[in-house]
Formats: sequence, C-alpha cells, structure tokens
Amino acid sequence: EDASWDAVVSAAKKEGKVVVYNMTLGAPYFKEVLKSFETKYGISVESLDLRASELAERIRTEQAAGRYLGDAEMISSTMIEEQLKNGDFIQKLPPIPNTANLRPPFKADDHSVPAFVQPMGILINTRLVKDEDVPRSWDDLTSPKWKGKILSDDMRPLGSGNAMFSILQKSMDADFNAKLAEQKPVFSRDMRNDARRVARGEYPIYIPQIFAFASDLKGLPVKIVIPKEGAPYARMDLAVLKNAPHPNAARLFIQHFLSVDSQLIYANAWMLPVVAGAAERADPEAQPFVNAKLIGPATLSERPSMMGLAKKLYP
Amino acid sequence: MSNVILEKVSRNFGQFVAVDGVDLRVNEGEFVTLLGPSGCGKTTTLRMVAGLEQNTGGRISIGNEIVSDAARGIFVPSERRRLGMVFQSYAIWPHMTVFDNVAYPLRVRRRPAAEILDRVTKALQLVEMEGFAQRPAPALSGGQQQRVAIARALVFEPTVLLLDEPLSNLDAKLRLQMGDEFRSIQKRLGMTSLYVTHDQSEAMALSDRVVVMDRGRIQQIGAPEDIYRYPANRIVAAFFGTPNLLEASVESCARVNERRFRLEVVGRGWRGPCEAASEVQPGQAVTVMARPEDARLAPAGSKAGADELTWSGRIAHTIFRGPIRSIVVQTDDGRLNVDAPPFGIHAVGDNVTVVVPQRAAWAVVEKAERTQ
Amino acid sequence: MSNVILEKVSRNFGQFVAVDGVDLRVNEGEFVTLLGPSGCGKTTTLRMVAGLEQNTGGRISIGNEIVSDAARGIFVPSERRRLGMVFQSYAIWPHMTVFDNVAYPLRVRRRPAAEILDRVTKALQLVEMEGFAQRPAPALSGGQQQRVAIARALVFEPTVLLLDEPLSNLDAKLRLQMGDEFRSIQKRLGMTSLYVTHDQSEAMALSDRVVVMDRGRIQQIGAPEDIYRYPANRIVAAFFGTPNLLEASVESCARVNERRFRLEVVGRGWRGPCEAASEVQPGQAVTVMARPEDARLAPAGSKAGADELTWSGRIAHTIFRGPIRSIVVQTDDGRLNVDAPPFGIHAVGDNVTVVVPQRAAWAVVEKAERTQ
Amino acid sequence: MSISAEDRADNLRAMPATPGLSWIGRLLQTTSAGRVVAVTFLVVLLTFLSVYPLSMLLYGSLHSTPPGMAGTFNLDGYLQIFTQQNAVTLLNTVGIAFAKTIPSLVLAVLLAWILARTDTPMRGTLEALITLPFFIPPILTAMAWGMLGNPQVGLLNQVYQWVTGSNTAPINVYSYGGVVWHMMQYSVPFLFLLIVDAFRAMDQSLEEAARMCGASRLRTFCTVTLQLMLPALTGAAILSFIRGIENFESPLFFGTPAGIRVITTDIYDSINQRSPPEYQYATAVSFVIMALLFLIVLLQWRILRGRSFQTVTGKGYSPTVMKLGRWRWVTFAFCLLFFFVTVILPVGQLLIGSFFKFFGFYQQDMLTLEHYRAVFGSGDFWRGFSNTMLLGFVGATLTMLLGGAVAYISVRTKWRGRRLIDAMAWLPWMMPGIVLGVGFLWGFALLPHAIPIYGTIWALLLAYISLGTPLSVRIMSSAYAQLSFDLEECSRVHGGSWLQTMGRIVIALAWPSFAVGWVLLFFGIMRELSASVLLYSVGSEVLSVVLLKLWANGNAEQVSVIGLIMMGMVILFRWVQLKVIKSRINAL
Ligand SMILES: Nc1ncnc2c1ncn2[C@@H]1O[C@H](COP(=O)(O)OP(=O)(O)OP(=O)(O)O)[C@@H](O)[C@H]1O
Ligand SMILES: Nc1ncnc2c1ncn2[C@@H]1O[C@H](COP(=O)(O)OP(=O)(O)OP(=O)(O)O)[C@@H](O)[C@H]1O
Ligand SMILES: [Mg+2]
Ligand SMILES: [Mg+2]
Repeated sequence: EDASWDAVVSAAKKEGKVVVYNMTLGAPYFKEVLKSFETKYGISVESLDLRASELAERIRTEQAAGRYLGDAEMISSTMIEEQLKNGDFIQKLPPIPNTANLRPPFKADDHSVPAFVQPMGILINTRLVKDEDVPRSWDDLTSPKWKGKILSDDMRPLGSGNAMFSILQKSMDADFNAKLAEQKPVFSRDMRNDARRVARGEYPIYIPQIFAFASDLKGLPVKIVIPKEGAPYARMDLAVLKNAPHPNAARLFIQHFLSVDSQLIYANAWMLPVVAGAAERADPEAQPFVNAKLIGPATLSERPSMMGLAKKLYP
Repeated sequence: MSNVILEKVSRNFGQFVAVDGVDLRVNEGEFVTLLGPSGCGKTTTLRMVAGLEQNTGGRISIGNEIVSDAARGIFVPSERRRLGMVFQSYAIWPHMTVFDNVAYPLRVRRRPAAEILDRVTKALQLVEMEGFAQRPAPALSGGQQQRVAIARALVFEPTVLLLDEPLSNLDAKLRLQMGDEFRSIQKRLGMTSLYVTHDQSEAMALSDRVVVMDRGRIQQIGAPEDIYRYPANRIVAAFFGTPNLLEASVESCARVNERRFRLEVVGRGWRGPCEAASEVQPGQAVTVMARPEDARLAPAGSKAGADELTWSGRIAHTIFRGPIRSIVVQTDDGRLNVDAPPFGIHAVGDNVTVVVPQRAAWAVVEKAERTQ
Repeated sequence: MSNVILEKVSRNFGQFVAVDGVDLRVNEGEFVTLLGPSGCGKTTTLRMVAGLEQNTGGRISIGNEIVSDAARGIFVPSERRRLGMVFQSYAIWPHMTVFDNVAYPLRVRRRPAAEILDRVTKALQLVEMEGFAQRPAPALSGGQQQRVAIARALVFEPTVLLLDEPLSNLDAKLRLQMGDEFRSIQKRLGMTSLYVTHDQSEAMALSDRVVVMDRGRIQQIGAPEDIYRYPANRIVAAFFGTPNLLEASVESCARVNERRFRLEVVGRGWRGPCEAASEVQPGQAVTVMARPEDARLAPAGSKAGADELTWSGRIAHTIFRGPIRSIVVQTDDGRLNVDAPPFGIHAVGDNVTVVVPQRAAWAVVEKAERTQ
Repeated sequence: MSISAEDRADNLRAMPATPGLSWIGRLLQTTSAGRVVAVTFLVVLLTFLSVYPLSMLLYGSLHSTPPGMAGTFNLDGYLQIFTQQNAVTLLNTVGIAFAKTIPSLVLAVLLAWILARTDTPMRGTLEALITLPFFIPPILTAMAWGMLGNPQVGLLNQVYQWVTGSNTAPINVYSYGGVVWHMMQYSVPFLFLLIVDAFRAMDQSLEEAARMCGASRLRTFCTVTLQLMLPALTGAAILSFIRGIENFESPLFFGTPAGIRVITTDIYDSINQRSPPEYQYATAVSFVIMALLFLIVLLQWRILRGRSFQTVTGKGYSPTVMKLGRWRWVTFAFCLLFFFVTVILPVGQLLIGSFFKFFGFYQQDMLTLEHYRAVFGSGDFWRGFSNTMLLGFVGATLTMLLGGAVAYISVRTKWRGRRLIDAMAWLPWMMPGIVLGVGFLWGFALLPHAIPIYGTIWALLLAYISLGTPLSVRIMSSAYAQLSFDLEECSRVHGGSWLQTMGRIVIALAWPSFAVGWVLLFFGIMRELSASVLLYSVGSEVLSVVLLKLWANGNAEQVSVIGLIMMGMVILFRWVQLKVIKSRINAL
C-alpha cells in the first residue's frame, strides 16, 4: 500500500500542479487547505471558483469540447448525481487511503467522496427574540407570534431554502411546510446580506442559516439555534474529472483534503468534518456545530416533486 | 407702437469691444440699414435688439417699452419682443421640411391649419420657393435656404423685422426683386425694419436712413443720398464704392448756403474748387473725395471750367464691369478711378484729363470724429 | 497641367436633375466663373469637380487625368485631386482656432512648423485677419469666417481653385479688394479657377470667361463682354441687370459684318433698328434687349436719329442707387428702366423720350436653345 | 425623394491610401471595391463577435440538450414559453422597463439641459458627481437602499417617524417602487451620459431662430432642441429600455420579497435554479425577447429615416450657455437635491460603512481600517485589478474604435450593407447577459483547438468587445448625426485622407461622446460578471469575479471599498474630461 502511494505522490510531484474546480468562491478555509497542500507537497494548486450552475456548465462544456483542463472538482453531492446521470464527466474514484478514515454516516461512492458538510439552523436576533421565545424546534417557527416576521431564503428555486424545505418535508410532520407557509415568511435571495438584515433588526428570525456563514458575524447581536430535530444539510463531494491532465495530483489533493488537519480547518469554520478525529480537536466555540445532529440529505430524485410542492405552497 | 431705440448700447466679448456706445432711433415704420465693414458689429447690434445677446451697457427699448437695460438688469426674452429675424447663418432647422420651417411661427401662435397653409404658401411664393414645400430643408441650395429663412421671418408679419444680410446668397435679379418685395411689404404693413447688408446699392435703394458703422461705433446716420454725397468723415467717404480721396490744403472758404461751403483747395499738382459741410480755416488739411461716376474724361490738355477740378494723366488700365468700364488714370497725385461708358474710345496709354465738377468734389476734415 | 474638363456631366437627386449634361473646358490658368440664378446647379457642379458629389453621368478630368467617369465607375477621392475650395457654407471647423483652420491643409501635408507659421500668417494677412489667429473660429463674425475659409483655400497654393460664393458676406470694399487679390494670385501662380458668384459685376471684372447656367444647363459660355452685350438667348439676356426686354417682329434684316446683322423691327408703339447675331426672317418674332445704362432720356417729343430707337413716356418713379439713379418710364409698351445720373433734372410725372442707339439694342430669337 | 444627408454621404465612399500600401489604396479608390472590403471586414468581425455566440444559443434553443451532447432538435423551448404565467411576467417586465425608462429619460434630459446648456453654478462639479451611482456595483446600492428604505428599521422611515411622530413606515423598497427606483439609480446617469454631449454640441442659432419666431423657452425646447436630439434620445432610450427588460439585480433583490417576477429572474431560475439547467427554455425565451426588442429598433429607424439632425455646422456654430438669471439657483437646487438623494444617501452609507466592522453598526468600538487593509493587502485584488485595467483600457479603446467605424458607415455613408452592420451591432445588447455569457462559453469552447482563445484572457476581451459594441455604436451614431457634412468634406478637399479626416475632424468633434463612451465601456468591463465568470481562467481573474468572491464570503464591506475605489477612478476620469471641455467652452 504505502509503496504504491509513494509512487502516486512522486508522480503527482512530477505533474507539479493540480487544477481544482470548486464552488467555495475563495473561502478563506478552503484557501488555507490549499496552502497547506502546496507547502506540504510543493505542488501548486490552481483553484477555479464558480457558482454551482456555472461550474457544472463549464465542466460539461469543456468535456464536450474535448478541452480537458480540470483535474478535480468539489461540488455538492446532488450535482455529482446529476453529472453522472447526464454525461460522462467523472472518472471512477481511484483508491484514496484517507477514505478509510471517514466517519459514519459518510462513505465514499464509486465516483466521489464526501469533502465536508454544511448544516443549516435558525438565525435569531438576540435583541429582538427574548430568551424564552427562542425557537428550540422547527415547529416553534409555526407559532403565531412569528407571523410575517420570518425572513427566509426563497424555498421555490434550487438552493438552501429548497433544500431545507425538502428535508423538513420528509423529517417533520406532513403539514409542517403548509403551516410554515401560513406564517407568510418573506423570501429573499442573498443569504449573506439576509443574515445581516436580521442582525440589523429588520427581522428577528432567518432560515435557513448555514452555520459557517455565521462564523464571521462575531460581534453582532445574532445567534444560531440548532433545533432539536436536527439540522438539514448539504454535502460537498470531491471527484476526479475525466481525462484529468494531472490525475495523480488530483488523487493526492483529495487525500490531503480528507486528512484530519484539513478537516480541522473546516471544523473551526463551523463546518461538519467528514473524517474521524477532527471534531474533537475543534475550537470550543465550534463544538456545537461540528457535532450537530443532522437530518437529510435531500436527493436528486425527489427534487422535482419538492419544487412543485414549494411552488404550490408559495404561489 | 413699434419704434426701436438704442441708447449708448455696448457689448464686450471679454476685452474686445464689439459694439461701443451705439445711439440709434428707428421710428415706427422706418426702414433703417446698418452698413459697415465686415466685423464692425452689425450682427451683434441686431442680436442685442433681438435679445439674443445681452448688452453690457446701455438701454434698448422697443415700442417705447424698455426691453433691456444693462444698468437696471432688465432683460425681456426674445420671444416676448415680437420680432421677426433673418439670421446671417440662416438657422434653418434641418429636421423639418421647408413647409414646416416656414409654418413654425404660425404653429407657435396656434393658428388654424387652413390659415397656416394659406400664409405659408403665400410666403413661399414670395420667395419663389412654392415648389419646394415638401423638401427636407437641408436638400436645398444655399440661396434656397436663405429664401426659406426670409419666408419664415415674414410669414407672421411681425411689427419689427430684423434682417441680417438676407440676400447675400441670391443672384442680382432675385436680390433686386426681393429687395423691392421687402420694401413694399414693409410699407404696406408699416413694419419697422433694421436691415444689415454689405451691398451699398441695396442699402441706398431700400432704406429710409442708413447707419454707417465702423469698429463698433456709429460713424454717420442719414438719408442714403446724404451719406453718399456728403460723408461726415473719411471713413464714411472711403466706405462707399471706390472714391478717389485726395489730400489737399485749403486756400479759401466761402459759404454757399446754410449746409454747404465752397473751398478753394490745392493738392499735389492740381488746384480748384470743392465743397464741404463746415467752415474750414485756410491752410487746414482736408481730404477731397471725388467719385468715379462723377468724373469724366476729357481730351488731354482740356482747360478747367470755373467750377471744375482737373487732373491730367495717362490711362493705366481699364476693367469692364458690365454697365460701366472702370478706368484708372495715373496722375501726378496718384491713381484716379473714373467710370466711363463701357464702349468708349479710351485705350490704355492715352493721355487724358480727368474732370470733376465742383459740386461733386466733397472735402472732409481729417480725423473728423463721429457725427450724427 | 491642371486644366479641368467636364464632358456631359450630369447629376440627379432622385428624380430631380440638378445638373444636366454640362460640357465645359477650363484651360490651365484660366479663371472661369459660373453664374446663374439661385438653385441652378452651380454648387453641385463645383462639388462634382471637387469629388464631393459623384456625377451620375459624364466624365470629369483634371490635368488630363480622368478623375470621375460615371460609365466606367472611376472615382478619385477628393483629397487626391489636389484642389483648394471655399465652401458656400464656409465649413469652418468649430473646434479649432483660426490659425489651426488655416494651417490644416499644410498640416495634413506634413509641412515643417516654420513654413506653416509663415504661410498661414501670409494667408491671414491677405484676408486681413492676422489679428485673429488665436481666436476660436466660431467667435467670429460671418464675414470673418468667410475670410478664414478663403485663407484656408489659398494657403497651400493649389493648382486648381474652386470658389463657391467666396465673397458673399463681405462688404463692397473688401469684395473688390479680395477679388483683385484672387485675380493677381491666380495669375501669379497660374491657378486654374472655377468661381461661383451671384454678383455679376464681380464675375465680369474677374473672369476670363463666364458660364451662364440655368436649371442645370449651360446657357452660354463666353468672354464677359460678349455675354453681357450679345446674349445668346432671352434667359441670358434677362439674367444680367434689369434689361428692358421688348417683344417685336422683324421687318427686314441685313448683314453688318461677319458677326452681326442689322434688323429693322416693329414693336407695340415703336419701331426702329437693332442688331442680332444671326440672320432672321422678316416676320419672325424677336425679343429686343436694351440695357438701362445704354438708354438715355431726351426731352419729350425728341425725334429719333437714323440709328436710334425711341419710346415716349412718362416718368413713373425713380430710385437713388448711389452712383446712378434708376428711372422707370411708363411707355405704351410697358415700363422701361433707364439709368440716369443721380442728380439729374428729371422728376416723377415728366414726359420724356427714351433713346437707345441701334448698337445697344440687341435682338434674340424667341425660344432659342442653348448655344456655346 | 432622397435627402441630402444620404446623398452627400454617398461621396465619402473610398477608403484612404496609407503611405506604404498606396497601391492597395489606389486600387480601392478607383473602384468600388474599397467599400465592399470595408463592409465585408466589419460584417465578418461582427459575425464572429455577436452572431456566432448567438447562433450557439439558437442551436441551444432548438435542441433538447446544449451543444456537445446527444439530443434531438425540437421546439419544446419555444412551446413552453406560451403560458399564461409568462404572459403576466412579460407584461410585468415591460411595465417595469417603461416605468423606469420614462421618468429616467425626463430626469436625464432635464439634468443634461441644466448642466450642459445653462449657467447653473458649479455645473462642472455636479456633472461629474451626479453620475456616480452608475459606477457602483448594483449589489452595493441594493444593500445601501435596503438599509435606508426597509420598513422596519430603515433610516428614512426612522427619520420620518422622528420628524412626524407617527409610527407608520411610508417607504418600502421591497416593492415595485423599490425595483423601479433602484433601476433608475442606474438609468438616469446612464441616459444623462449618453445625451449630455448631444446637448452641448447644439448650434444655438437653431434655438434662437425658434425664439425669434415667438416660441417660449419650453416650446423651443420641445419642438427644436429635443427634436434635433432625436438620434441621441431615441438611441439612449432604447438602450435604457432594453437594459430595463434585462435588468436582473433590482428585481432579484427588491422584487423577490414582494413576489414580483420578471423575465430575467425567470431565465436566471431556469438556468441556475433548476436541475438540470433548462438551457433550451432560457435561450428560447431570450430569442423571443430579442425579436420583440428588435421591433423597437425598427421603430427608431423609421423615426429617424429621411431626416437630418446636423446641429454642428460650418457656419457660425457657437456652443454657448443660456443665462438663467435667478432661475439658476432653482436649477442648482434641483441638481443638488438629485445629488443628495441618488448619491449622498447610498454612497454615504457605503463610505461610512467601509470604516466600520459591519455595515449598519456604527459603534465606536467597531471603527476599523481593516477592510481597506484587507483589500489593499490582497493579492487577489491586485491581480484582478491589473487584469481588469488591462482589459478595460484595451477593450474600451478597441470597442470604441469598432463602434466608431460601424457608426460611421451606418450614419454617414450610403453603402450597401450599412443597415446590416448596424443591426448586427445591436444584437449583443438584446440578449440577456446571463444567457449571452453561456453563448460565449459554448462558442469559444467549441472553436477548433488551433484557435487559442478559450481559457485565455483574449476570450474575455472578445466577449467584452462584443458586449460593448452596441453601446459604442449608439453613442458614436448620435454624435456623428450632429455633424454637418461640409466639415468633413472640406477636410477631404484640402488633402486630408479619410483617416486624417476621421482623426482630426470627425472624432475630434465627437470626442466628448467618444470619451463618455469610453468611460462607460471601461466601467462596464469592470462590472461585467455573467460572461466573465464563465470565461475567466486561473491567472486571468477579473475584478468582478473578485467582487463576487468577496460578496459570497460575506465581505460586503470590502466589496464597498472596491466600489469606492472604482468611484474614485470615475471622478478622476470625468473630472479630467470635463475640464478639457470647459476650457474649450470658456475660450469662446
Ligand atoms: N440633396 C438634394 N436633394 C435634392 N435636391 C437637391 C439636393 N441638393 C441640392 N438640390 C437641388 O439641386 C439644385 C441645384 O443646387 P445647387 O446647390 O447646385 O444650386 P446653386 O446653383 O449653388 O444655388 P445657390 O446659388 O442658391 O447656392 C437646387 O434646386 C437644389 O434644390
Ligand atoms: N463670441 C465672440 N467672442 C469674441 N469676439 C466676438 C464674438 N462674436 C463676435 N465677435 C467679434 O465681434 C465683432 C463684431 O461681430 P459681428 O458679428 O457683429 O460683426 P458684423 O458686423 O456682423 O460682421 P460681418 O459683416 O462680417 O457679419 C467681430 O470683430 C467679431 O470678431
Ligand atoms: Mg454679421
Ligand atoms: Mg450654391
């Protein structure tokens, strides 16, 4: 094993470079991982940051045009599912030692391996929501006192709002979403700004709040609540692209991303690590988030019906 | 009431004084022409009357109402002065047809369509442009554009009409005809007209009075004949046609009637009688003006009559100008211009005597300042 | 070599024929003037020579090189025709100073700065604008702008010069002076010049030959005197000045010399001798032209001499025009114009006889078509 | 009957002789081949820049899958469009576009007139300042207005409540009004910039003539000034209207909460928020919109046909300003008010906010220069900045030159094919940006690999040129339409070649427009995201992608620092430009 992996490492070093297509848009924790990879192996990383649909389309177009420029991609698990359904863009996942270290329920597929997890909770404005009113369950949101006071990511189109909608539809009572709809939540489409609107006091509550996105709101009067049922989540996967020009470096990169050190960086940014041994070492502040109870995930197959339902509830 | 009165009107462009203390009174129904060399301030004066340029000094009234007073900060905008104007640059609107250009003043006044059609057609007929009504205005020749500008200014029969070289791009025939039209319309409607032209015979033919300007100042105001015959100073004398101007000094002076004096003058190689507007001391220097059309050629050596001035010389060259032939005679006192009939007997090199009657020789005192 | 030759040159604007089969040969160093009523196609002709308008028919050569041939699709662009041109609309560039405007032709030819300074200064002196070199071009009076346009056309001493009413906005004095300047520069440099003007006496004074156009066609080409004296047809006759045109019918015809015939004609209430260019059959209708300046007034009832035509009538009105007085005499055959000395003895209402010598009465056959 | 403008234009057909290639010049000049070559060249260029990516999209709209994948041709995309829901959406979109274009046009005309044609005090400074909102990224102004005008804690509502003592909140930007208002922030300065130089290059005697005919100032303005501005006004209004149809940010930010749907959010959803992305539908919708928009362009052609709008003549053209007397303080106050509402309020928020840790929390303990430090210390920023500068300078210059050439041929000649290139130059503007970006991606990726464009900075440059051409052509067309022909002809007669004439006379006279166009394009390139994000590659990051990343990572304050830097550049550019203009007018 070790010997053959050494061969991979030296081949990767010979390749000298790896191109990673990703949708983190230059998030600092991602950059930190890249830097640690570069210093550790002396292999330079070119990271192409795009938004989800653009990333998918770019990969599709490049593959169709025979321009094989990317090595690895890091993209949400449903996107991977979609890519597998619609075309032939991803290689079979080569053996990667660190996959053995994945903590349940995460495990590698034929084509991809989980990279990190973004769970979502409820953001409250601590000045506007009194301690006794803080929602502890998703069901608390349907209390009449929040009518018209909930700011929410749009649940109809694809995105966090819809992911939350789908997952809660499955894990909560059948009429939960219908009741929530009666609260007339106000939809918006810019998660980062929306959290700040809550902080400024426009609305007392925002759903769904990705934990990680609140980690840099320190100092503002806001707090994330993880409801007792658990946090819906989206999962990011890593995969190697077909005809990757630097296949060994791509393998090495995935291996490095799944190392405990890399995952710890993510954990400290309030994301849920996928390998064992990282959560325990995370900052005390991050502890509630790295071990959050998860509900979900949403799958590709149920998406059309869920989007249809959302459109019906929120005309 | 539509007289136009300018009192000490001035206009500076930065340091440059374009119009300098102009005093002028145009009576109701009068036709006054501004004449003067290029750049002397005619257009600027007209534009101040129109309210397109603000006078930096003085006062302008139209119809006994002050429309602009630099000192008191009064300024009535153009459209409320009720004037018609033909611009030197035509200012034809390129986005309209000929008809629309001419109809504009009527449309502004909300006249009924039938009346507009009628009056525009008449105005276009007047300038012989009735066939061009539907042509886009830029698709016209220079003279045609000018005629559109004229029609536009006349169509609404303003009480005061300002015309800035309105005929400059028309042929002689049309000029004459249009000039006469102006004059008759102007008389019929009693329009007060201020007319700028560079064509002296036009000015003479049309005007009740002529104003001669130079470098922003008025040099003389008077009836055409007076200005032509009895210029107040050398500038005015030199401005009309190509007069012969001769330096001389006065020997004696005698009153002829209440307006004229008879002088005996002596010049370089000639002497004789002439007339002047004021008494001149013997010994004073004067300029004697003799117009080419008043001079005639006599055989060499002819004797001068009592009331005649003579110069003897030789024909230097001749220029055919249609109705006349300009003959340049070299005399001891420079060259003299003489207008002769076009088919005369004179040839270059002939020795001749130039004869000018006393009545046609007019003396002005050097460095005369502006007179009214 | 810089002659200009137009062969059957035409130009249509849509349906409208602005220039119609013009044949014209301007020799090297010749000064040819286009004359004609407003809108007759003068500017269009000039623009075709300049290459600004493409002729829809015919051929144009400059310096024996074909520059434009409608049939063969040849078209040499303006900048390679090496012309100077004064535009009727001045075409002063508003974003430049006077100096830059005039320097432009030299700058595009990449002349050294010292030469540019020198030649521009000279050109500006020529038009008396040297004091305005640094003025932005729009801050000039109309006549000053026109002078800048003239300086610009002359500054690079082109071999062919096109001038479209270059003096229209100048006063008489400057016109005369600039006209003479043109003529002497043109002679000195041997420039071939095509000159458009509406001023007949200017045309007469400057040109070697005059071309009279009407409605897009050439009516007559000839030396100024010939055109003036011996017009080929009624249109040409009528175009110059305000001639008296009288219908008459021929009684007899006799050859005087190889160019002229003597006719006896009879009109409404008058009869007598006149001259013509061609033999005319007795009984044929002719138009007799008598110019005002050739007519004189005699006391009522004077008898006609053998070689004179006479009309008796009464003075209807008189107009002072500076050098002359226009007198309109009402006769049996309509009104006659007579130019009399300005200070004559004639008063409105006087009965007089108008006398015209045979030599000055010229008969043209009705409906004469174009002649060369 | 033909008109003189066209006939005269006919004569400027031949191309210039360049010294070294004079034999080619002569060949081109003595035959009519010259113009054929010129037009053909432009047609080929425009085909590559705009028709080629559009044809990719057309394929996409007719094929069940995007290019490069197996699928079948069908009309499903188009058939899906014809639903009642879409009809409502379309009406909504058009309604919003009108609702913002018309008042914007009125305001812009008023401002242009005040600042270019009157003696209002400080008009130079005001002119540079009131256009600022246009150059700020829309997400920033959206955020600023969200802070100012939200019904709960919006500053404006709080001021109102404090002043009146009532507790109602009259202002809510999350509404139709908010969408329109946010769009107007962009369209007023945009329209203003497009028309102000047309106002400046106006021969005053044409207006004076109207006043001498008895027309009041207002009437003169309506019947002469505005009419003479028609090429500029209609061109600008159409550009702005199309922008209104295609505007995406305002409805997304302010419309979504109020349930307002417009075509572009619909298209955006069908690409970004569906799985798999429905490119067939998105492109089909875009083509339908494009067809509708083309009708407006045809309308403009009709309005302008056969008329002349030459206000800059060779005869006494003098651009002077109108003396307003006491009224100039009224106009001044008006401009000031406009400046306060559209610039001070939102930009002030950004400026203040950039010195605090978080926007909207203005406590002393949060004061910081951290955001500035972060931006200036960021390698990403400097790399994006220098790439964008390069692309901006080169792209804006090339686009203006291309636009200048196309406009010249379409406005000032009568060549065959001029309508075609004019129409082709419109195309990129009519395709919503998000869709067109995909068109570029497909087009460039599918080029033969021997043509090294994809994945390089040149792909971005070409896309920018294509996107900017409509604007540059419109600007230059309206500027050219004002110049009388004799100015140009005179130069040719006196020996100026075509190129010299262009440089020294035509462009020199139209340069204020040229400069404005350049600035608009430069900042357009700085802002362009849809195509940039799809075409950029590692190493060729551009500023807009940097901004996107910062925003997506919650660094709104850094984004506004960059926005403020961009604004500083605008002020500099405009200040220099206006200074030169002013020195010219003062000389008169
Ligand atoms: N673009 C055009 N379309 C149609 N007709 C035109 C156009 N340009 C000129 N014309 C007509 O062609 C004729 C000749 O015009 P041109 O400018 O040559 O006249 P011109 O002899 O120079 O007259 P002017 O002395 O008035 O300047 C005129 O009747 C004019 O109306
Ligand atoms: N905007 C300006 N700035 C400076 N000087 C000017 C301006 N406009 C005109 N002038 C000068 O004012 C003087 C008078 O100009 P004006 O137009 O009144 O002359 P004009 O008598 O009409 O001459 P022309 O017969 O040539 O038209 C001229 O010398 C001119 O150069
Ligand atoms: Mg003038
Ligand atoms: Mg002409």
